[in-house]
Amino acid sequence: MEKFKLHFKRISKHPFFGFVLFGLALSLIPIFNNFLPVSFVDSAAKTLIYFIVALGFALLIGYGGLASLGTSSFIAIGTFAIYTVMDLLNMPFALAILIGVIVALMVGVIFGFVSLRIEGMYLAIVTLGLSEIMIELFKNFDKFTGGVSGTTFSSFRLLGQSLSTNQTFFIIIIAVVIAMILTYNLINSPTGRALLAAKNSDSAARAMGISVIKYRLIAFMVSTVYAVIGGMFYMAYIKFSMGSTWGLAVSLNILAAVVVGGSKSIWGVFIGTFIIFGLDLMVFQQIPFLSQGAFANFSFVISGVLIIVVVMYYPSGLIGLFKKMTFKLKNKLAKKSKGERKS
Amino acid sequence: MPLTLELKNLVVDYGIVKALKDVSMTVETGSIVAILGANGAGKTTLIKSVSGAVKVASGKILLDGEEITNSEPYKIAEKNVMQSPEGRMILAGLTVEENLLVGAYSLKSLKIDGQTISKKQRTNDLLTKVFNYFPILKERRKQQASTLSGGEQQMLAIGRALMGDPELLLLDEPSLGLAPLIVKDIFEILKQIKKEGKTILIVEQNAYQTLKIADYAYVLELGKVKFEGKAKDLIKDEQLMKAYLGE
Amino acid sequence: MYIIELIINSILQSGPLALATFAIVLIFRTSFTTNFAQGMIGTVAAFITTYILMPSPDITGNVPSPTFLTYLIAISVGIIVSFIISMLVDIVIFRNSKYITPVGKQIVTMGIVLIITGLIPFFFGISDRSLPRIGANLEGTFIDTILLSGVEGLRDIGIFVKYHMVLGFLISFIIIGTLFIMLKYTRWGLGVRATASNENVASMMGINTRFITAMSWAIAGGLGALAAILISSNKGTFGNVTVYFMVAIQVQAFFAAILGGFSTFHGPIIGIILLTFFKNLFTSYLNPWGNTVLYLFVLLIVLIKPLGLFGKKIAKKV
Amino acid sequence: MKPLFEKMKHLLNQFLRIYYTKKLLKLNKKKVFNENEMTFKNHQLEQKKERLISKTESKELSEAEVQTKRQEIEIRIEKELTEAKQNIITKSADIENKIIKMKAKRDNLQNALISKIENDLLALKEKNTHLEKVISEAKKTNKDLNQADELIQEKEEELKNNLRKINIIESRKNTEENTDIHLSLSHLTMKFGGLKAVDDLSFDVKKGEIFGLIGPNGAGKTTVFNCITQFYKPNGGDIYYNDSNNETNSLLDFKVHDIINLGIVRTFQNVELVWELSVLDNLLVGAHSLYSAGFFSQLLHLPKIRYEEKVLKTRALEVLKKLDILAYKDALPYGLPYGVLKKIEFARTLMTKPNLIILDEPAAGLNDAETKELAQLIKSLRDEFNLTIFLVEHDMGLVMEVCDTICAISFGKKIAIGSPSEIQKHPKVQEAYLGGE
Repeated sequence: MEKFKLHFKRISKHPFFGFVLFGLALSLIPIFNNFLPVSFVDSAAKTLIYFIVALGFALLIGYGGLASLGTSSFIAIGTFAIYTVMDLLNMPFALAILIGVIVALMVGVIFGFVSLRIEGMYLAIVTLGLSEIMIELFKNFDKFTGGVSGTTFSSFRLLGQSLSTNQTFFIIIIAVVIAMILTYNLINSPTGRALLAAKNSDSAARAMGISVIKYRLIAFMVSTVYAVIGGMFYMAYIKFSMGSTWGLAVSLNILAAVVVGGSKSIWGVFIGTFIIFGLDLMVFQQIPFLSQGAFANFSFVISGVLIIVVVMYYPSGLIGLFKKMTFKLKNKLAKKSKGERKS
Repeated sequence: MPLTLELKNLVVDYGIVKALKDVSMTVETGSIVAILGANGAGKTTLIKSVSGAVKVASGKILLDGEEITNSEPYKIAEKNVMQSPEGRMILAGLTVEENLLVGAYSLKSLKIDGQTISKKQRTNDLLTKVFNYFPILKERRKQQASTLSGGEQQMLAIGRALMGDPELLLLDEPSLGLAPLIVKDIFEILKQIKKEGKTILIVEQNAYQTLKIADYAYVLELGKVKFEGKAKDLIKDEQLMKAYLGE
Repeated sequence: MYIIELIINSILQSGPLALATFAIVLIFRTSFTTNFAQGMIGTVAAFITTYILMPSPDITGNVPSPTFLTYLIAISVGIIVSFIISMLVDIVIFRNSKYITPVGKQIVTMGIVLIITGLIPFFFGISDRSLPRIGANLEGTFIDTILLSGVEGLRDIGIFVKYHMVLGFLISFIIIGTLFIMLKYTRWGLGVRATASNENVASMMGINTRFITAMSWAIAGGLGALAAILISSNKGTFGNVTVYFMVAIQVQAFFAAILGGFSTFHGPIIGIILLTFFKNLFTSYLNPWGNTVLYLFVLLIVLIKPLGLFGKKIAKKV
Repeated sequence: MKPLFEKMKHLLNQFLRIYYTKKLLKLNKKKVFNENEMTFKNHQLEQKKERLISKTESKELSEAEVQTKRQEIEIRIEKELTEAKQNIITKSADIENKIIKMKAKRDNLQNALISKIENDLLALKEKNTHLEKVISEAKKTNKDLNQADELIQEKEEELKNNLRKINIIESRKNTEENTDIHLSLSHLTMKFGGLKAVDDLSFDVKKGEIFGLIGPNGAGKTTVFNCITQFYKPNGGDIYYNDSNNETNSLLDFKVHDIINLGIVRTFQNVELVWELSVLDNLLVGAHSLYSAGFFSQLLHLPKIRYEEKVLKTRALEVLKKLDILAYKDALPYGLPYGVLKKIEFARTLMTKPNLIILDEPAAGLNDAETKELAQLIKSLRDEFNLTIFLVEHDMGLVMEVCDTICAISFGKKIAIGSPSEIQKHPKVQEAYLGGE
């Protein structure tokens, strides 16, 4: 027993322990949902999908110091890639991932390489152009995208089995945990350090043998791959995608999620995604007054204001603020207990 | 009206380094005061704090008794304090003449004996004056400033400061990167400017030549005043020599 | 003949776009950031203009022509509001955040895009709105006679241009011309160029760089507003003012700035003329790949000339 | 058509040669990593031994039993150590083999280049004799004519340029022949617009010496520095460098981020650390070029990257210990004393076991005591790690104390080179600094 306890203590210290625990907690949602009047599973699934996308974006902005506005296009590429491969060609999911990733990497390299070669700031401009092109192309290639009216996805199959909504939800949770672990690995690897070094001082990084453009491109590529995979799960779960919905607003909301939560912390990104997407989907969209008419985009205003406030006053995001507060609280408590002991 | 400058217990912090630690000095009206010292002593920081380009952590800067500590740089320039910054800092996209006109940006029309001299008139007069001091600039007036050689850029920087018709002229290493002959010319011009009753605060590495035209000098070391005294006395000082060339 | 017509029409079309491009470069040079909210702030102006002209949207699609004076008032109000919003971005946000990086500023402007996107339906309703064509009520005036004779003269030699396009171009041309003259010959212009070259030195020389920067934002906001109004009224169709209608325009303006090079003021203006010409050329032959080819083409040029066609390299010391 | 073809071929050769050289440098880096691996293995097994011994001691055994157990453990560790050593030696031999193969490939191209250079040299020399003749003839025949003067001037200018080219080529040969030269600048020129920051500057840095570059502000020191580290591409001249295998490379062939692979590392004037990373991680950034694990290895945290991290962490701790700043290893650098920050930057340069360290104003911002400590540190590190040190400095006290050779420049031109005492007495140096008569 003693040995088991020791063993458990060691495991619980492992960084991945938190991620797995988080995944287990999430998988309770469909069970609890049975007791609730409204279903939160769909909202949770959407939030988690955006969380995957946001994790990739966090590497780009938090570690690379770069902003991109093409995120939504890459999500869209993911949705249409899975539709084309699984529905039209009747091929397995693995192939969809492969093809989606290859397409994203090709598009990403062309646009990323040129803009990053000039200056980091150009990436946002060039990816904005990319998203404009993409919306037009999605409209015109109606065979793969359903054109203006969008396309529906018949069913998500894994290993030849058609999965139910709840089963897909569990797959998404597994994907989220994997994405968290991979992101953790990457930000604690030489790649993560090289990105931070380049963000901090371009010249110092180069003097240390870091090819700045190579690592920035890697960060951009990773963010595109995460977006494409997020898009695939979106299609697998939501089963509908329309080219024109993947515009600027989605990219900006992803950016908001990452910036607001804290772009350098995995948990920060989750907090941000929850605030920007989760609250909106689970709370605001459920209230008719806020989900229709003039207030339909009410949540955008909140996201926008949060971005500005965080950039102005809390550069490390809300997670930084929480950390500061708990730190202060601990200090206060420590002082208090000290004081008590003295008296 | 010429200006007196007073610094009281100035401290400037650069985040990780303290550039100035409790520096006090006085610059009398109509004098040339030199600030000497090795690199990293805080000379440039001192001059930048006077012109408002660097924020002061504590202490006071008084101009004729009026406090100007941490004022906006343009407000200090409007008080007839002009600077020729270190490293020339010419405005690269502009022509030589435009660079000079930027110096005259805060000029205002002037009333002398009931006669108003318009801003335009003053600018033109000053332009002629600067071109008299530095004829080469007149030759190159239409040229892009970035195509000038190092010496010419330095002349442009000084000329630009003079275009503001300063009462207090702040010069940061005017001899930097200049051939000895040109340095001599520049110091001659400084003497002339002093004759007009203007005050000059000059930061220099070129110790002997500076002390020859200066009235008073301060030697800084690591953000503190190490010696001060009349230039005439300092020029004979052996310790000064050591400070520059090592043991 | 066709190619001449295409060139002339492209130049006419690029007039209002040049306003948006100029605004982007102005902000880039004085604040060293790219303003993504430019188009959105312009959109606000277009909405305000439609609101003043037609408090309730005309469902039949018959757009009533307002009088010249109401049109002028409506446009002015729109421009002034954008002018103020844009200035406030600089004064309220950027001036109060101490350690903000260029990318941080970019992100802030993206946040503003979100806020405006959310607020437009709240203020102006959820349906798209329409702006009537400018110049529809100039009949009989002096300008009208000149314009008409010009347009007809061109028609006689087989080149078809549209009346309102010529008017839009003339307005843009006059404004950009004035701005270039101001940049070159006025005190304000000298201040802007000095600030763009080196903000620290400019402020040491007595230039109130904060004022210059705030004014640049304000002017950029006004220019963006005018661009939005001219572009939407040029379309002339029902529902030409939508929340996102300026996004595509802004993309064009950005790519024009990259093509021409951010380091000069004239480069991007030439850039937008070239871009508009090739856009018209490509979209008529290469649909739906027109825009894709166009932007890839720009990227290819930038790959060879990273500073743009007219960009100058300014060597700086590390 | 043929010259064009020749030119293309030359360009291709040039490209391949640089490509192979870079590969070679990468292999060299692996060698450095192997050395680190050795220390790591020693360290690891030492720890293991201690752990095992303490385990046996905790069991209640008799003295004799402990002794025998201890011996057993020692034998076991010894065995493991020899195994590890053998392993590393095979790995090194493997690398050595690869190096030899790569070298053979590269040397073919190198020879082509050298023969081309020789040809160029001959052509230039021929041209010069011709020019000299033309000039002397022109001088003889058209003494009074203005036109001739112009011609003569023009030709003399050409002659000078050619001579410079010849000098540059010859200094390459010189560097190749004299392997005790570490770094050789030849007619280096760098212009910014109309400003000549470095003007036809040449000097040699010998292996193992501490070389100081001094000069008044604006003399072009930092520009020289940036030309060596390839932050600037010079407008004229060349920079040659003999690497640890005594092969001569022109630094102009490399990009900024390749320079560290040649064994050259620099520091920065204003301490450029990654403020968001701990001191230990900052050192690992310095060791970036020693990692060979690929992207997927990092993404999946495979054994390869784990092993490399362990090895390089051991190296980092070793370096930190040597510089006496081990206590700060987990701290974030922001807010640490300035002297410590400078040391961290120093430690970072040592991570890759460089041959040449370039220090940009190491004493700037330090007080007297710290400067003195720094002088000691520079000397001791040079001796311990067998380094060549090139420093740009304003603090003359430091320069005079530590440097073996000093080069003084002014307006981008060399005014004097020699030992500290020679430099101190040199009238031109005094003039440049003090602006005497």
